[in-house]
Amino acid sequence: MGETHRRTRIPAVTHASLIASLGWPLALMLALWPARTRRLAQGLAPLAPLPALWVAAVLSGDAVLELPSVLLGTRLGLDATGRLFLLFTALTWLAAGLYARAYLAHEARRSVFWAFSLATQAGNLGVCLAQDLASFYSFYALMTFAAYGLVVHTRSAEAWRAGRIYLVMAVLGELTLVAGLMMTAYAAGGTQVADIQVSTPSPLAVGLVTAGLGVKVGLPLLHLWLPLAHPVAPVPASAVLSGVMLKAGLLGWLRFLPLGYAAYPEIGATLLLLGLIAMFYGVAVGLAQSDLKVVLAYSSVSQMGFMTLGVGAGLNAPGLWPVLLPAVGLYALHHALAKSALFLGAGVALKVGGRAWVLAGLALPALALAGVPFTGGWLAKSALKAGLIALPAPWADLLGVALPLAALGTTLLMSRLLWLAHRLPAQEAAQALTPPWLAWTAAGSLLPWGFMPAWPWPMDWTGFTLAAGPVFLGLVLAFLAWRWPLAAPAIPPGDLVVPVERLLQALVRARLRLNRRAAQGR
Amino acid sequence: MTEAWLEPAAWLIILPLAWASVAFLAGPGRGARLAILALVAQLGLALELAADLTQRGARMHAVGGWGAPLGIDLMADGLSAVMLLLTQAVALPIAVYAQAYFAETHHRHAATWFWPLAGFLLAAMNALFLSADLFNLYVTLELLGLAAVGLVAVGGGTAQITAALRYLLVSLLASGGYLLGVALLYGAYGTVSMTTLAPLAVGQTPLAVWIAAGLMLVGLLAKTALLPFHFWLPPAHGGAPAPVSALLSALVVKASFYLVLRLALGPFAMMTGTAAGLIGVLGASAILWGAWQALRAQRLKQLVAWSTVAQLGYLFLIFPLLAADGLALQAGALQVVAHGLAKAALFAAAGVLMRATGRDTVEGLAGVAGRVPLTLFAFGLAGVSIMGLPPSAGFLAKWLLIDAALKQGQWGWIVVIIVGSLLAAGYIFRVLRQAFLLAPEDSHFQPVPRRLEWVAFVLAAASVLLGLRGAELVALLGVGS
Amino acid sequence: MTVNEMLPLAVIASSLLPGMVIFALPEARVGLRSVLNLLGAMSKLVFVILLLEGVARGEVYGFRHTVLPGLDLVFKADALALLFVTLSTVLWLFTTIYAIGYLEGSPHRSRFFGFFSLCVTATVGLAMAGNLFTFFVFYELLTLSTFPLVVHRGTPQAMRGGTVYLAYTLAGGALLLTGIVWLHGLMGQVDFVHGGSVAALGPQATAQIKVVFLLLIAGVGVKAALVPLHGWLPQAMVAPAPVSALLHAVAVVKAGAFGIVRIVYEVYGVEYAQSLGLLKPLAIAAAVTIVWGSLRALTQDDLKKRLAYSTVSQVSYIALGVALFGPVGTIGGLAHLVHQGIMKITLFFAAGNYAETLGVHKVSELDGAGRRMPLTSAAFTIAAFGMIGVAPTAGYVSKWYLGEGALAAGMDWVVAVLWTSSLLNAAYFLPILYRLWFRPPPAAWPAEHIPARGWRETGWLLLAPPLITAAAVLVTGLFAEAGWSPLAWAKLIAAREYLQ
Amino acid sequence: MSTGLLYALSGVGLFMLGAVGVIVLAHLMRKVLAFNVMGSGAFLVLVGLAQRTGQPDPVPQAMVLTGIVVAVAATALALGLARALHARTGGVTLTQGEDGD
Amino acid sequence: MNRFTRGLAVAVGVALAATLVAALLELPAAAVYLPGAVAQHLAQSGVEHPVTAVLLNFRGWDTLLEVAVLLLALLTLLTLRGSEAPVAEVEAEPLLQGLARKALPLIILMAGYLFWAGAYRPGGAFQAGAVLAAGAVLLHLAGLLPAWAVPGRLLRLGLILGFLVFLAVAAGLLGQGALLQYPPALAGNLILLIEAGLTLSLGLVLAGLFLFVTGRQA
Repeated sequence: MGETHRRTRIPAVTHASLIASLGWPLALMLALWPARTRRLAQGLAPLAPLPALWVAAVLSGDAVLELPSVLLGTRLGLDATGRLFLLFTALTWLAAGLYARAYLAHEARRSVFWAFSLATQAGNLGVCLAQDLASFYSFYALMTFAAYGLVVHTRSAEAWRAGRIYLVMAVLGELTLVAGLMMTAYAAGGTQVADIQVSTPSPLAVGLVTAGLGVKVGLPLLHLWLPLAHPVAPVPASAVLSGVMLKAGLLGWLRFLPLGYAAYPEIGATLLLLGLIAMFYGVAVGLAQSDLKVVLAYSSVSQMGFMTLGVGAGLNAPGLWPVLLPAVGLYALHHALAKSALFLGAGVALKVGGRAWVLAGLALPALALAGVPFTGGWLAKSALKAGLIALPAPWADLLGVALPLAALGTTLLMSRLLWLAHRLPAQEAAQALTPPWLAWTAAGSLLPWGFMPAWPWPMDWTGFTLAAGPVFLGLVLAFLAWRWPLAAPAIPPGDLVVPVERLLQALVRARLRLNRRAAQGR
Repeated sequence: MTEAWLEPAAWLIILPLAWASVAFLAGPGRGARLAILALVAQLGLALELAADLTQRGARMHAVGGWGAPLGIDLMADGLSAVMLLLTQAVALPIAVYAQAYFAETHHRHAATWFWPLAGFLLAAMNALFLSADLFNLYVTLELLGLAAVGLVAVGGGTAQITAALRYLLVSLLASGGYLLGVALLYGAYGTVSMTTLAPLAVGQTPLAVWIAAGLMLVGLLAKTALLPFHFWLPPAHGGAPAPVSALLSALVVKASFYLVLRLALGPFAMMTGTAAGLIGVLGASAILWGAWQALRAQRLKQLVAWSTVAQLGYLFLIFPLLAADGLALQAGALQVVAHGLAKAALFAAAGVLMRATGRDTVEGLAGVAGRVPLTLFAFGLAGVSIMGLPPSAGFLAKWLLIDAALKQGQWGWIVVIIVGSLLAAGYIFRVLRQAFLLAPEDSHFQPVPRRLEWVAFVLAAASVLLGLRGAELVALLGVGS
Repeated sequence: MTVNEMLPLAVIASSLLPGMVIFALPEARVGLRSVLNLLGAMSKLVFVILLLEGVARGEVYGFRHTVLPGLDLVFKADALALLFVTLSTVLWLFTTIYAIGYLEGSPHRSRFFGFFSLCVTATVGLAMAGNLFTFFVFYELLTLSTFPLVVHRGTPQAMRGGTVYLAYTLAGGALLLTGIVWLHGLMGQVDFVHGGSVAALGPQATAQIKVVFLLLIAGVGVKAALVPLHGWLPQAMVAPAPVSALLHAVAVVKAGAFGIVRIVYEVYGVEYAQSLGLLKPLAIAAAVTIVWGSLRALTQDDLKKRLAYSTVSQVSYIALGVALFGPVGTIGGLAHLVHQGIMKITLFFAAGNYAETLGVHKVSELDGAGRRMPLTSAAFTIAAFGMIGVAPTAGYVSKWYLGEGALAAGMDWVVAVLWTSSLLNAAYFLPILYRLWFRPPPAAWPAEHIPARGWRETGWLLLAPPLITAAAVLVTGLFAEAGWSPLAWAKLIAAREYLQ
Repeated sequence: MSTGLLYALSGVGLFMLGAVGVIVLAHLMRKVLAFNVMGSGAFLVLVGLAQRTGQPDPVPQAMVLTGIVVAVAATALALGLARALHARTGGVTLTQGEDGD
Repeated sequence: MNRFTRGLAVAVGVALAATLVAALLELPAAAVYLPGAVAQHLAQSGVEHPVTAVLLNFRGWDTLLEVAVLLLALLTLLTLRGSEAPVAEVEAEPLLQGLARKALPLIILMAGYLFWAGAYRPGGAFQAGAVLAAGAVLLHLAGLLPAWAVPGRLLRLGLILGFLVFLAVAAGLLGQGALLQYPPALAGNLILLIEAGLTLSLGLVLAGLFLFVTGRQA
């Protein structure tokens, strides 16, 4: 994961830069408050992730900031996965920030958006740096609650509804996470990540941590908030939401599950199953959507399924974890970059309409997502497949069949996306938006190459055909669907949440009626 | 006997008789000042007597020098010292209170005869606490009874006179019974001196002596207004002017209780032993009935009078618990002192409240807290002692009572004590709550002399602070009994 | 009278004497009264700091005064006492400042501040009590000094609230008295001793000891608002804001919880209580209260009533911490005693500000209050997140230790209780935050008494306390493991408690 | 059955008669008279029992003298109160305050 | 007093009387025999008549308090009198007045004798006072002596003098070692002094009991 010798070693500098990476966004947020410094803060806001970028890129591997008296003994530092996650998180936030400056040029409540986005950004970056569960949970909570501000920014009816569901599920997730972390910390006898990595907490603890973070990752049945929240948020926010914030949940798994140390076959199996379901479920419902951003949201659900597979495999067979970890990391990087590019592109498309150059720009990350050879996606998928193949009996061949099918599904979904983008009417010019988007798309497709676990050369042709075949087949099917459009059933975004919501509302109304009667009765 | 001159016991009786007579001669103005000065001296004498006793133990003073069976003895032991201290300690502030209370014009008439009557009352009490001769006790009881009736009638209204008459009749009946008892005892044993009687009345006693004991105890219970005979107390104590009610409730009823206790510890130990259960039950029902009536009383002084009936019930709870360890006796003594001080404070405060609001009903007190805060604070403090909440002396009494009941395994009394103090909280806070309400617009409050408020506060504070220092009192009680 | 004996008395006198003087002050002397109040608060703080520093060094502070032969009034300023004394002293200082601002121009202030000082005297006395008798004396003194504060407004509802408050607390006092005298009968003077002294009574008295435990806990449970006995707390919300802030969030309610701590640790001894199987029912009662309080809070529209029910639930965390046999649970319980105090007082200050400045009493009227009063709402938000137990706040730390304690004591179901109650906390606090920050303000506030002058949204006397206590919530949360934090002090207590 | 004992027994009878009279009779005047009868009964018992053994005993006689004076004082007081009550209410009984509690 | 309590009182009275009679019938002889002691100390008591000795010496303390009781009764009547009640003038009865004028000196003489005889045979201050009071009442009924209004200073002195003398003597004798401890030599004279004061005051007091009350109330 890149060499460390030329990094700077002076402790004072490392401490200062670690603190700056988190302090700078928060300082900017506070600077938004007084009227005098508001204009300056808004100007600087897009550059908030720079210190974090500096830390990710430049700081030495063993940089650590020990604060024993803070919270339950805080330890901020960089390890391999942390650096990777910090890198693509900071980059995505940077791109979204630049894009947002143009996007919000004439938005009245700009400072409110920037305040919430800076808070979320601080939380997100903090999550990557946290080396102990208390500070991890602090930043995780900051990110979650601040993101609510982004989700409800447009103040529309759907935004409030999405925000409400998001908050309810987020709180449930967090509390379950805390309970899980309690049990894990009890088993590990300490709150540091290092202790937890080598501990064997009870299956219940692992289950709770998985479920708690599963809400953020969007495991099936826990994903209900995702397709509602991402579309209603402003474009740069949804880019970040889908791109990096989901990865915070994943990072939580990597930190607080004893991956590569203890085997939890049942939980591993369920995760693998859930991953599979997510992959196909996301595609199926996504195809039935007509809104561009909802499709992208469902594509995120499906793509997160891939990473869940990786973690599930890790739990199932700890021996494979050294191979799987870089693969999952790479996949996370690729998905973050591709998905955020797609979202930013969708933003441009919504403004400019389905022009050819926009479709082309969108096609690049779409193909990467589908895993076309020589794209980031392909690298990530092949790395992941290499790990998954080594799984014990039932899973290996099941995945062997499932992964190509999934690639096919994604291709179909991406074509659906492009077709929808193509039909968009042109509304207004959006010159300011395109440069940051295009630059980001280009960077996004090149960066995974930098983190390739193993150089795929010399290519074994069987792997190549396995990767290219499904994509080709997908394009053919898309072409056929385009020619004879068949009526797809209209599933409302958020699918299962609608019945659950109706049930809850009925319950609350009953309670209030009971209350009123009790009040009159007294 | 060289320091016979300084014999505190003798002077404690002579002095009040003297200033009562001089007050009769001198009239209310100078009479009041003389009374207060004399009471200060009496308090000093009582303190000196108490100190003397703790060093040298109980002491006899044979009047006329003839000694027990023939002459009359004045005996001063721990119990009588405590009662003397209480009497002087309550009388002095109440005298100061009365001087200001009667200074008003429309009380002119009552003031002329208040001081001699009060003087004789206090003299009678001191004589009663010191006397060790049953017939002499009869005379002091009569002196006390008539003085109390006189004080009740000082108010002059029809209600007061009816109450005085009823009180007089009950008192005379009771004294009559007591006298017959003394006559039977004299007939049986040939002497009325308690010290000589005590050894005789032990063992196989004739039926006449049992009847005598019964008559005397019932007579004294009637004078202490225990439950079946309580009906005269509320109108008498409720109707009288504030300083009079204070003296009556705090001291007079305690004198006959003291006598019952003295007889129960002395000659009639066996008789009271058998009747202890009945007396206890009567006490318990007095607690509940008195408190229940107090909760329903409309007029403020009726409420406080009914509270006396209830609190006296506590005093009679100690009889079934009297045992060697003396816990019940200590509880009784502390309850007497605590109730004496607190009840005097309550009546003093009630007097101020009624004068401030111009009305005597509890409802009429709305909003008075703003006008006379010190009196409300005094009422509250005295209420704390009546309720038996810490840190008051009343609480120590309840603590010892419960402790004694626990040690003897008689659980029933504890329930009564607890319920009693909760009911007491009920009627005390009923008044406080009323006072804390916002004053209705039309209410106007007369100014009240500050001295009245300060007397109420001093008495209440004494009752509470005694709660922090009960050791001396208990030590004094232990002398000679 | 050595210095070690003088100091505890000085702490008590430093609020008793000003209180007495204030009682006698005529109503108009506002300046002098405020000076006296603040002087009392400051001097008490100084004495407490001296005590803290001394006890940390291992000094022993105590004072004994015989009331009756075999019955002493004992003061003992040990580590456990100082935890509660420091909390009430610090919060009394802020609440006094707040009350001076809050009661500007209202009648009967001499009476109010007099009883206010008496109440703190009772709380401090109760904390430093060295035996059950002294504890009971100040326990009842607390009831008496809080009643006039609850009924301060003099309105009929205030009276009803006061009566209910009295009925509960006096009944509780009666139970406690019976228990104490019973124990006194069994084993003479009951002094607070590390590891408890009841075990010495031997096996034949266990039946009685269990009944006495029930009586003691029920008596103290009234003030700690354990479920069946909590009815008075929501009713007592008729009191003015500073009263609800100090009394029903800190002094009175904590006195009950503190009583439970004293009884379990220093009368019965936690091992002995555990061996008698007394801790499990206490844990269950606390758990039921936690969930029940939160459930009731959900449907309350009156802001202070909702906070009251939340107090009912939060205080039982302390009882839960006590019932979790083992040092970690104790640390959690004791830390929560301080943390909950700071958080809850901030909420009440904020609620008082809304009522005093905008005339807002109901949750439904809180729309857009965040825009009109951003600083107060920020304080409210921090404290609300603390109550839910979100990470960097003090609430998270104490819930964390409670969870760990539960696991250490093998009572895993307690973690589920913590999960449910945190969820319910979120369920009744987040809607308030939603209304504060995300809803548009109404055309006109119900009764806007104090106009906003720039960033000073209300009187600075009303604004400063909530901000300081909100900052304290963050600081005690963030720097929980620091040497001087309440958590560290709780660890010191637990160490001493379990060492002996 | 010495004469003294006879006097004592008759004294008991008088006492009971007087005591019941005070309780039962309504008219105040009758009550006072009954009180005096009761007093005399008690004095008779006191002296009679002392006489049982032959020659008279001066101590009870002195006591009786004192008792008589006290009875006089009490009677005068009762009559004075009764007159005052009569002057104010015109009634000669304690009727209006009869409810007892 | 409803019928039930009336019946109850009678029943209890009768039952009590019966038990008392039974008790008295088998009452054993008294353990202590006081007359012997009285006789033995009679010499130092200062008077020959044992009853007076007991009354004024052995149990003099009772007598002192007893006078106070009388004073107390008077005081209470004074409070009831009300200072403003008018004094009613009494219509003259010529026949009765004549008889009264003749009887007065005899009454005073009789009182003097009774006072003096007290020391040797039954008599003494109380009997003499009673006779004097009777004389005063007779004069009032005859219309020669009006009812008394609020007592003036002199009358008050008269009323209280006897008691004060007795008190002063009692206190004075403290020097001898105890209250009322007459030195045997002076006992007789002191008792005489006390008796004299008492006769005067008791006469006035007993008269007052009647005369303060008789005036027609306003």
